[in-house]
Amino acid sequence: MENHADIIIIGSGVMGNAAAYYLAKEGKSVIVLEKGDHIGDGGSTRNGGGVRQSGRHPAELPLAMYSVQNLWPGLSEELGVDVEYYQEGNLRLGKTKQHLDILRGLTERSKELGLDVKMIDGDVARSINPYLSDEVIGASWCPTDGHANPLLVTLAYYKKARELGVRFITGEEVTEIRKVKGKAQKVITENNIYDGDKIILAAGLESRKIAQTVGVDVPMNPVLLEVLVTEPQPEMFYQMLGTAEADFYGHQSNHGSFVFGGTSGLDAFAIKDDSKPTMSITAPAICRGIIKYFPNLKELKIIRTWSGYIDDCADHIPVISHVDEVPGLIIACAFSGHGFGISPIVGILLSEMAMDKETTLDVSPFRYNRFKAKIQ
Amino acid sequence: MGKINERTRDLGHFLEMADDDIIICRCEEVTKGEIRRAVHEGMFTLQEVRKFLRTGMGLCQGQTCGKLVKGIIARELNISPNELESSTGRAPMRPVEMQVMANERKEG
Amino acid sequence: MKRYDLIIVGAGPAGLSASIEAAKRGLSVAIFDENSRPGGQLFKQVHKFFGSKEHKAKIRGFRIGDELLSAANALGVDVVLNAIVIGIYQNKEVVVNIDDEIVHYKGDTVIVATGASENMINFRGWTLPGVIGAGAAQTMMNLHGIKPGERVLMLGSGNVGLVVSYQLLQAGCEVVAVVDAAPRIGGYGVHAAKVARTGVPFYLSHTIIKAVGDKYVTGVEIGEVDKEWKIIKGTEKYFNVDTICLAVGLSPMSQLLQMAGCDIVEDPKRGGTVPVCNHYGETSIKGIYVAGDVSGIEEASSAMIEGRIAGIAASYYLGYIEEDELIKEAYEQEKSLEKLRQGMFAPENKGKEILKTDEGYDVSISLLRNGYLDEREVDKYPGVKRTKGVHPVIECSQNIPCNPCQDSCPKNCIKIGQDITALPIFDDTTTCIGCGMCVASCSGQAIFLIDNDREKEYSYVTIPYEFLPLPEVGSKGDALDRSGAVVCEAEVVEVKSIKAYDKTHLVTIKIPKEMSLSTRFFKQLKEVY
Amino acid sequence: MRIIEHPILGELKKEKKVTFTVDDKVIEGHAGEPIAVALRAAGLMVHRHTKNGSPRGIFCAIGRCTDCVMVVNGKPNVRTCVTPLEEGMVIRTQYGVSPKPLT
Repeated sequence: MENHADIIIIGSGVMGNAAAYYLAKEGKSVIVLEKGDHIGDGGSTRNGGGVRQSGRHPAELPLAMYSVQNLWPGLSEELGVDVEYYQEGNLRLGKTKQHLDILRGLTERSKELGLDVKMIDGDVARSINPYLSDEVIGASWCPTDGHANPLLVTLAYYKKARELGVRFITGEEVTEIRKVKGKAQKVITENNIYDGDKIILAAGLESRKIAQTVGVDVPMNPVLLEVLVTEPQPEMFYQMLGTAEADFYGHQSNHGSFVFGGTSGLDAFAIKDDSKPTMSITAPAICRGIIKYFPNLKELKIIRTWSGYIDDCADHIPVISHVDEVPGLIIACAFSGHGFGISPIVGILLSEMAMDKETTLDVSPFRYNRFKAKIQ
Repeated sequence: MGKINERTRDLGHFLEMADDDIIICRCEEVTKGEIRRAVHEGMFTLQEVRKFLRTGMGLCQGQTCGKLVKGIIARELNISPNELESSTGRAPMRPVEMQVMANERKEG
Repeated sequence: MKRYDLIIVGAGPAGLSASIEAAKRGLSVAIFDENSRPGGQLFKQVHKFFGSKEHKAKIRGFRIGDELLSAANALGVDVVLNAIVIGIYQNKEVVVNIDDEIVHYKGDTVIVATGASENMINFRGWTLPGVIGAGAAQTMMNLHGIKPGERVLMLGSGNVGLVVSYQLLQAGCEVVAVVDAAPRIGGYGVHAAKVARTGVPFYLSHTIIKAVGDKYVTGVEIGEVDKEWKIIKGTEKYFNVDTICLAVGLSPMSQLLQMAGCDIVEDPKRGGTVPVCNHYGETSIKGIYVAGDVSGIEEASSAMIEGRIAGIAASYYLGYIEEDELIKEAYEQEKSLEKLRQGMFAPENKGKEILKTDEGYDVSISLLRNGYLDEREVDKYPGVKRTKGVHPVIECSQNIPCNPCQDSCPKNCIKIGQDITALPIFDDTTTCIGCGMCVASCSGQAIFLIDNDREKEYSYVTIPYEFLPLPEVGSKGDALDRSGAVVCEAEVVEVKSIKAYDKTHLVTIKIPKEMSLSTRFFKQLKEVY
Repeated sequence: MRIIEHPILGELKKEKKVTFTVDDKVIEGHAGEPIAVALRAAGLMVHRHTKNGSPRGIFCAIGRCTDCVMVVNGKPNVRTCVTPLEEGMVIRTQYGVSPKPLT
């Protein structure tokens, strides 16, 4: 089979798959190369599924708001798979005065940028979610936030892109990008050489190693995050939940299970290996966190826990960027654990960049060369 | 890891079968037909089918249907089930109540 | 965090055996088991084990469980029950759910002996109440004293299907049929024969078409399959049953090892997804071992030896024994394991069609298709000889690792030799005293005593009998042949139940002489089983 | 359904008899035995109906498959095959993940 395409995408996560879909929709030929045996086996299908605008970095907020306003509501229909998108709001909860200060700060910042988000007191929070404990004294409330099923979104983009003729190859580890006459063109794997007019590097943490083969570095670190899922329950609430302390977050999914992510505080120091191990202290910590806010959930049984690495960027916002010295290469990585909610718009932006079109939104805050020493 | 798998290869037309309505995953009530169709839609591994259809994600943690699902995927892809990787083992091995998980024994 | 030299997951035959070997050598050992009773599957196994003395042959499974447990307790092993290991984390941290707590432990070594889980098979109606696993039937009958149903169809003719069918009969259930899609019976012929002679029909090359019932099972339809496993039209058969029992194989329960990060392979010969391990059971992670079914499906007898080997290997790893001891002692165990892995049922022969015994005798096609030997072919096996006076008739026709009949005979009438899978030979130059020890000791219940010379017109046939109520001396009933068909009337002349027989009662019936070659079972006139 | 005397195991020891309710029926069983065993002895086959309405009962009997779950003392998804019976337990047939409404 011919190993040439208009665009070669490295990585079959939600970003790569979304970009592949939007490109194929425009009639471009696309090859997606995935190192793993499975489509979307990284953070794309391991995250908690938040589709959130509140609490975002100001640079990211326009992407989140655009996705929520224009893309998420029609995504199931567009992809032909119910991706379980619920727009029932986001409650970020606080139990102490310090919590409320944090929440207030986040809220003010987002409000200024035009997001509909406000502070509410404990009783109002309980009127929105009657299962909250009395310990909750306040919350931030963003009614247009929500959640979706990340497994389905990632695979739905894949399925639809594949239907449109995108060639996906798993088990194909990219070792190198090589320039030809000053332009990124060849993508080299252990067994093959692919070439494309444009190359999108969207391989999460792996992107760092690959980008280095053309002399570009993205400062990011792996950070282990864990998620757990409970047995199904009758429908209780569909808001997305978070806390000021960020000790857990999650929601009830449409089949009834609760999906909660969280941290032990030591995750950044997890012993890292390829098997993405969970830590023995994390699930207990998450559970203690949840029970304080939702005592009613204490009898729920946990069915599974899992973990994934986020590609945590030095400044905690992504790189979505052309590379000046390597024309033809587009990097999309370092989403720092909050990429899922903006994946539809990132897919579109990447497709536009690869087609040399003007982008729907400004991507300049996400330049690859923004990282500078503290003291200049 | 590292086995090249072309996802665009032709599996032929999806033909309905008389037993497509039989439930395979008892917990999540996923049928044989749904699994076969998912394979035709590109879900070539146990993990992808699991994520796409929720097979093996129920209360029994996939202990009942794992081998059955594997067999169906393999037949649809015309490969041996031994070529398919089983699902990963994940804690907790049995469902555990949140209040129990939260209650770690204090070191004495 | 509490630390042990060795943490074992699973208190079945492998886990308990491992704990004994390790504790003997000075290791501090804890075993965690999710069940409220230790012993794993042993306590559900009411039949006598195969093998030889060193493998605890002719002892019933549940008694072996008791023996192992008291040995482990005596050595100070912490056997913790109702303790669910929820995960093995990095650095050999074993996290256990005990009561309403989560407890973190570390082991300098860990042996995973989690056993197997049952395979399932799907057919229309398989989710109906009344369709159960064979393990479920065993658990209900032998642990909780309840019949899973009154009328049962068994799917699967491997050893589990055959043993559980027999146990169902013992519990007082009716087994309407044993069905298997394969063209030949998968388990030991002797296990099949003891089911067949009670009148249970075998349907090979048959499978279940559907379970029938609205809210629960009220019947089952089966049909014959062709070479492509498709139902042949017109071969459908219907049975009224309330229970369909599935015994379609076991899979190693290796999830904990996957989680621990051990290398895993798909190996159909070992039963599925199994850890990579060396001959000591050590996995790709140093200090983590496996033993028993989790590393490959075999019998409980093999699991015990694998457990011992892993226990010895862990002792060496932690410096409690020297290398020469490891080599010597593990070698002894490996030799013993090798003995069990011989013969036509050896793991390496899985799936192979074997039509001759090691000695060159034809394997009985009737046994493989119908579950019993054809009367006309019985004579060819070396355990069957026609001699004067009382003598054993040993209808053992397959190379099964087993020799209690040889050991039990006080007169050395039965010879097997060193290779325990060899067919037993009845030495007709010796004199049988009719003590019946061989009859009771044969785990396959394949030995009968026949005396054609006590009376002119009649023969006395002694059969092993493990049902209740016991027939009374003087009572009359039906003599049944190997297929369970009535051949003539029989009178009970003796019922022997000594302790050494261990609940295998010896019932001697008197039948017309010409029926002595056919009669292999007795049915009391009133409905008993 | 109970095996009074087993040819190999003899008489199985059971704890004292207790009564409990299943939906609107009062049933007897032995304390400490799995709930599912007492239900089987009483001839009750259907433990729950799935969200699609399909009836389910005992399948693995060792706490793995979770087909036999019921609502026990108000808690749904309780594995009746491994949960010991206690005097006065209130057990309800489970529909989806909720109890059957009492008539």
